[in-house]
Amino acid sequence: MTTELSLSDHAHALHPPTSTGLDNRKVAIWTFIGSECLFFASLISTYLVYKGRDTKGPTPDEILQIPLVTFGTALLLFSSLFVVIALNGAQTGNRKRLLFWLGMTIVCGMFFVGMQVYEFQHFVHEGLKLQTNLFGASFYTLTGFHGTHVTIGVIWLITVFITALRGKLPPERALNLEMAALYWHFVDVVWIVIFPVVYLMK
Amino acid sequence: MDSHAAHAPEAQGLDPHEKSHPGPGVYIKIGVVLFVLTALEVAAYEVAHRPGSLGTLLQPILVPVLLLLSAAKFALVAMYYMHLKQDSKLFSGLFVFPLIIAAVVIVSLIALFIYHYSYQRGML
Amino acid sequence: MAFWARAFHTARRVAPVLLIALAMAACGGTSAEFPQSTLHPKSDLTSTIDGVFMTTVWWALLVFVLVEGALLYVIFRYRGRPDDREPSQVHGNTLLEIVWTAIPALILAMIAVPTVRAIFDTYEVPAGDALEVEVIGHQWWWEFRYPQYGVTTANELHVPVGRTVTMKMTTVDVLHSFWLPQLAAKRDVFPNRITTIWFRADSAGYYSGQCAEFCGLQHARMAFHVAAGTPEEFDAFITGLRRTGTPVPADTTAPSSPSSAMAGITTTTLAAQAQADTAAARDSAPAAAQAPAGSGAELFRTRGCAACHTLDATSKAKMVGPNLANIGSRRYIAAGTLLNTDENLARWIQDPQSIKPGVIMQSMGLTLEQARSVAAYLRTHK
Amino acid sequence: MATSAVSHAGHASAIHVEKSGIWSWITTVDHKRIGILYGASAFLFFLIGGIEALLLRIQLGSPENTFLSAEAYNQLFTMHGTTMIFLGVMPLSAMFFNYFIPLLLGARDVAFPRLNAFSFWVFLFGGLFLNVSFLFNAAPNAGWFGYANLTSKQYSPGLNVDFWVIGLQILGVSSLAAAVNFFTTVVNMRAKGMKLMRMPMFVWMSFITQILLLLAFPVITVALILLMFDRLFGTMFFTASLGGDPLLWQHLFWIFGHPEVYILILPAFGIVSEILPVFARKPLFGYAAMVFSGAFIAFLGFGVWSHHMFATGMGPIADTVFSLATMLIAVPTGVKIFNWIGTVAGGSLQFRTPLYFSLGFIAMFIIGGLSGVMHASPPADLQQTDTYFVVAHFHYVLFGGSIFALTAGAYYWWPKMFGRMLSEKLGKVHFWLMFVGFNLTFFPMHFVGLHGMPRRVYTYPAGLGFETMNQIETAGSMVLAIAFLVFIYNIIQTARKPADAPADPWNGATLEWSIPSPPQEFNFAEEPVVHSRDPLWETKRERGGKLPEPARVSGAGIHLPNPSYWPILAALGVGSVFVSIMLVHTLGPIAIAAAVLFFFFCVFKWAFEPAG
Ligand code: HEA
Ligand code: HEA
Ligand code: HEC
Ligand code: CUA
Ligand SMILES: [Cu+2]
Repeated sequence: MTTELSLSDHAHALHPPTSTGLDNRKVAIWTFIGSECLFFASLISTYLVYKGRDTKGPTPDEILQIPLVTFGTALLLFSSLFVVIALNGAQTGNRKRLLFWLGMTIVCGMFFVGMQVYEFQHFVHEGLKLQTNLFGASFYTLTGFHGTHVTIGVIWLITVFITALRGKLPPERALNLEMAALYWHFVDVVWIVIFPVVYLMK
Repeated sequence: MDSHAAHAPEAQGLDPHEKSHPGPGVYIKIGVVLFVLTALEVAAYEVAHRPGSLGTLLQPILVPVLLLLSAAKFALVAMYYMHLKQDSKLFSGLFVFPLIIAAVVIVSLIALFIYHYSYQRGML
Repeated sequence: MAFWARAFHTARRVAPVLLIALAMAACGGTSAEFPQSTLHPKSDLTSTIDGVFMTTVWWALLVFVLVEGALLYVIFRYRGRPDDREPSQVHGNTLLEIVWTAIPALILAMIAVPTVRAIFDTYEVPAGDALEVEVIGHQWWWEFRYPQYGVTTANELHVPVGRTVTMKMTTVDVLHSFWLPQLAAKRDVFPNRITTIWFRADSAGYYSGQCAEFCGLQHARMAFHVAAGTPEEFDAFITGLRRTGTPVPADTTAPSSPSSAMAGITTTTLAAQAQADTAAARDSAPAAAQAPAGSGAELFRTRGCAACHTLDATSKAKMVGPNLANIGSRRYIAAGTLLNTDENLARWIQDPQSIKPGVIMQSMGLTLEQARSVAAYLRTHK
Repeated sequence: MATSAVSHAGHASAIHVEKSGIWSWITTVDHKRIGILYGASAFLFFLIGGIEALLLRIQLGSPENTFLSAEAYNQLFTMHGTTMIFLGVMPLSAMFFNYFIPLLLGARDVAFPRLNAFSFWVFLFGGLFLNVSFLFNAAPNAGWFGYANLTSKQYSPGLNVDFWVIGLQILGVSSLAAAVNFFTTVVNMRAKGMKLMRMPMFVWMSFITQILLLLAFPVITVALILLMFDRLFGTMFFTASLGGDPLLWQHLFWIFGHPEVYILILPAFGIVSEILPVFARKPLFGYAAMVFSGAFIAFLGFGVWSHHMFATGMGPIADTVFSLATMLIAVPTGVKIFNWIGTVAGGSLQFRTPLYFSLGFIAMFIIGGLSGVMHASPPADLQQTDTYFVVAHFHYVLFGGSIFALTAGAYYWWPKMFGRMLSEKLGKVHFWLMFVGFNLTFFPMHFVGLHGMPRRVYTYPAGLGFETMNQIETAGSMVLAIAFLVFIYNIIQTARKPADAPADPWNGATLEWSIPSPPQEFNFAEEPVVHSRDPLWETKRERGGKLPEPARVSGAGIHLPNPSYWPILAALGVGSVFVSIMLVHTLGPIAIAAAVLFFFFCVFKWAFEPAG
């Protein structure tokens, strides 16, 4: 119990008898996700409002390339699938399923971050920096903050992975993974929006 | 006041017990659909940017098509992977209400900027 | 307890009377007492606005009296003693709930209808031969250009009574807001955007206005004035300004393209242009070039004034400082900061920083004597 | 814990002794102590904001005054607005959330006690950080809504705006963490039988406030991030010459800003809705209507933001839409006012200090609301915006509204929090001074505004007719200062008296009055069960009169969370992350990395710490 991975102080109760019967932590993470919707909405609005208002290039047309990012998108989608399978493993006490798919999720997440780092470097090389024009500023800010979320998600998943590895993630505590998984899915759905809006509608 | 305040979960309009989540089979099926939808998105993009009759046909409706496809993906992930379909309605509310506000914000900001800008153009 | 309750009662009864008395006293002022008041409209636009405003005032007053009255009534009617029996435990009343949802909604409709009409009215520029003015905000003064006449002035705008004035407005630096309470209400100005407002003055007068958007250190001292006169007076004013320039070739006397000063505004800021144009202006500088040494004219030319100011109202240059072509006749200097007396003008020229700290114009190291002669020279530019 | 009902006898570590000493406050996770910490620091910040206001008023007392320089004035009014809103009213509301949401719900604590402590410390550091700027003579000076592009590096080269950008982001972290916590608390920590529609109105309004916080704060966070990038990393989000648009700042700010004003007023509505029934001895009139009107106000609050931007000339259609939406808010607000009047009507009013302030609140808020409706008419607002008429409006709703209600709440709940009754006599002196001073200060602003005085001017010339009214306003603000001195005197006097307040001094209706004053650390020795909206009245009625004074019990076996110093360290981590970003050009990116690592370290220690 002392190594419960959560910000909760009610960790001792496995099924805390709350008013709704729902776990506090699950309510909290959903609340937080709801709040994050507005965060990304504001960033996406900024990107869209400024679209096409640059005073100089490079423009999205000249810079954005579809193949690499499609690969990244697929990675993120698959990782979403993997983590939900891992969660199933955690909930059903299937340790092997849990560890393997959680590991795969983390790998996908890392690859996505790697893809983004590579992509950013490539764009900078092509002459698009944060300071180059409005497109650069709003593109890097939007995708960069998404990338930051992915990174935090990866770190979170790794800590859960370590707990699981040490055998401290029995089915009763599957919520510890579920919270991270929900966050991870959210980061994925944000990308589901960003990908067409930024890359395919350029 | 009640002395034996044993605290059972109460219904209060919400599901006291979450229905059990589907298994990997369902997840994989959804995963396949997601993959296909993504492929469709990219395909739509490619076609619309190629010369040819299909391309010219698709060009004007590319944006709505992409939005639809991505909305479908979004809904699938939220409903199945995030278990909104089975879990308490409270969670759906916690997600959908902010989403509505977020959508309203995005749409009205874009509309306001276009309107403001074109309005000023008109005055020139 | 009883004392306080009684005090409470009396105060409650007297307070609204006092408030209303104060209200009447304050509203009853004249435009001489309150020269910048919004309550004394002097144009068709501000009259429209005043009409809507007064509608809201009367309805608000009605609501105020009724609701505060009801509140006071229940407070006095239902004051209790500690040993009172428990009052009957009413939980609500659906009919009442509906009534007090519906009545405010109706009142709001009474406000909303004239409001919406006025919104569209105020945006609709009346047709006809309008005087065009370009307004450019600077930290912390106002530039006014008359594209139809090819002249520029600052801080004091002259308009003819009875003719529609349409204004296109922008800024070279931060946001400002053009506020001319009696004639034109208020419109913000933005870099790289053009906002508009229009009005038709219905009586002659000297009106005061002020920047209403916080724009930095000296936002408080960014006033301006509008002199509305007869069409003849206006023509004389324009003619006077046109004479300040070097002789103008005949063909440019025709009204020039309306958007001259605004041209290209969406791609480059005026601030950037100002740098480039200053140099050009310096070449076409004042006729004071041959002025005797030590005179005001000579000092003006040699002490760097001309880098930021021009004395030529027809100059198209975008200068850092106000156009001084008619500085001799303006009532105020430095955006309403000082009355334009000889002494004040000299003081300003000698040390503007002590008068309006942070102002872009630096103290140019003139002695008071020198400043006086520059002032005297400027005084001749009417 | 709050949810475990039956005591586990023999749980050695769980016998509660009152803890004291600074360390116990630093590591506390008790929602009541955190509430007091919030209250004390917010009141201090409020006094600072008030002193700033007094300085402003002295400067404006006469035309062409030179008491303050332009620069000092601009810093002071910016800090006054920022302080009052973010460090005064919001955390004062948070004090009541902290202390009373769990008590009103019948819970032993909030959902996440350590997160709660974290929120407080982040708030405190953010507030201190903002005020430290005075020491560098670099206090924020671009107004509380910091319109771009004045805030760009080009026009505000100093650190002033950096302090503001960073300070507000720190405070945002605090607000969001707290909002998640209280939202969860209300959803999940209600006593048995407390259905949603049985929750006390204060809990309801606070609950809606949390939703507003959750949805509004991310938007200003993004706006601040954009501005921060512009200032620190050379982007051009608000640089017009490079295509950026200062108007975007205004939209983002007010998408946050308008909901923010309801964040400031809804808790006040809740407090008054608790007090009126108790002192009218009669239940709240139209409970359901009160709940729905509150929710409707909040919902509409997201669709009216551009009424702060009528002067930008958005075009007739946009003006019309925002104008009508704004006016619509008067309807649910009116419903609230009328239901309060309906609560009083037919009652047996007990004229105690909390009632005075509550009635004063209603009377004054109506005035502020009505001037709000006048702003909602865009043509009329073209004359009013950025004048003292607006200043009058928002002080009537903020001071006449929020501050009056929060003061009412302070008098009402003081005995519960400190076990001592504030003096009624001084309370009433306080009320009348505040009532008179408030109206003297802010009522003339309506006229001086309509007569043409713009806001945010450090001085004004003689001859425009502003002199007399400004003098009255300045005199009024001195009366207000005396009113607060009386309040402070009252607090000090009360603190000297023995702690002998009864558990239920006002014949209260809600659960907090069923436990000793001040409550013991575990709040409820036994978890309450609720059968109606006014549970305590119901119990008293059943038992035929007053309840016996509840005994203090040992609380043996009641499970409470352990104190922890990780929240304050994590808060320090948050602060250092932001400060290192602000100083990135001096300290370099390594500092940011170090700060982030430190923060993560604290979070891990926290996450793996035994919760108790
Ligand atoms: C507690 C905070 C608070 C509250 C509750 C409100 C409430 C309202 N506000 Fe206010 N407002 C502010 C705080 C608040 N405001 C602040 C801080 C600013 C300035 C920011 C800045 O620029 O610095 C501002 C500015 C502001 C503006 C912009 C002014 C400008 O800059 O030009 C407008 C414009 O529409 C406005 C409108 C309203 C309206 C319609 C309401 C309504 O919600 C009021 C509803 C209430 C009533 C109407 C009274 C009770 C109702 C009845 C008795 C029923 C019957 C009534 C009728 C039929 C009319 N407010
Ligand atoms: C809740 C919010 C709130 C509150 C309570 C107040 C309270 C007061 N405000 Fe407020 N004010 C704002 C929010 C608030 N204000 C905002 C948002 C702005 C806009 C800022 C901007 O434009 O950016 C503003 C702007 C503003 C202006 C306009 C400035 C300008 O535009 O140039 C003025 C001018 O008179 C003013 C005055 C006052 C006064 C006199 C009080 C008084 O009520 C204060 C009463 C308090 C006291 C008098 C303190 C008592 C202190 C003591 C007794 C000392 C004790 C000392 C020790 C123990 C050490 N305020
Ligand atoms: C760096 C540019 C600069 C220089 C050099 C400069 N000025 Fe100015 N001047 C300004 C600006 C900017 C203002 C407007 C100040 C304000 O009101 O905020 C101004 C205002 C004035 C005014 C008042 C104008 C009005 O419309 O009210 C006068 C008169 C004046 N300057 C005279 C001079 C003289 C004489 C000199 C030389 C000794 C001089 N200036 C040098 C920039 C300059
Ligand atoms: Cu220009 Cu204020
Ligand atoms: Cu608002």
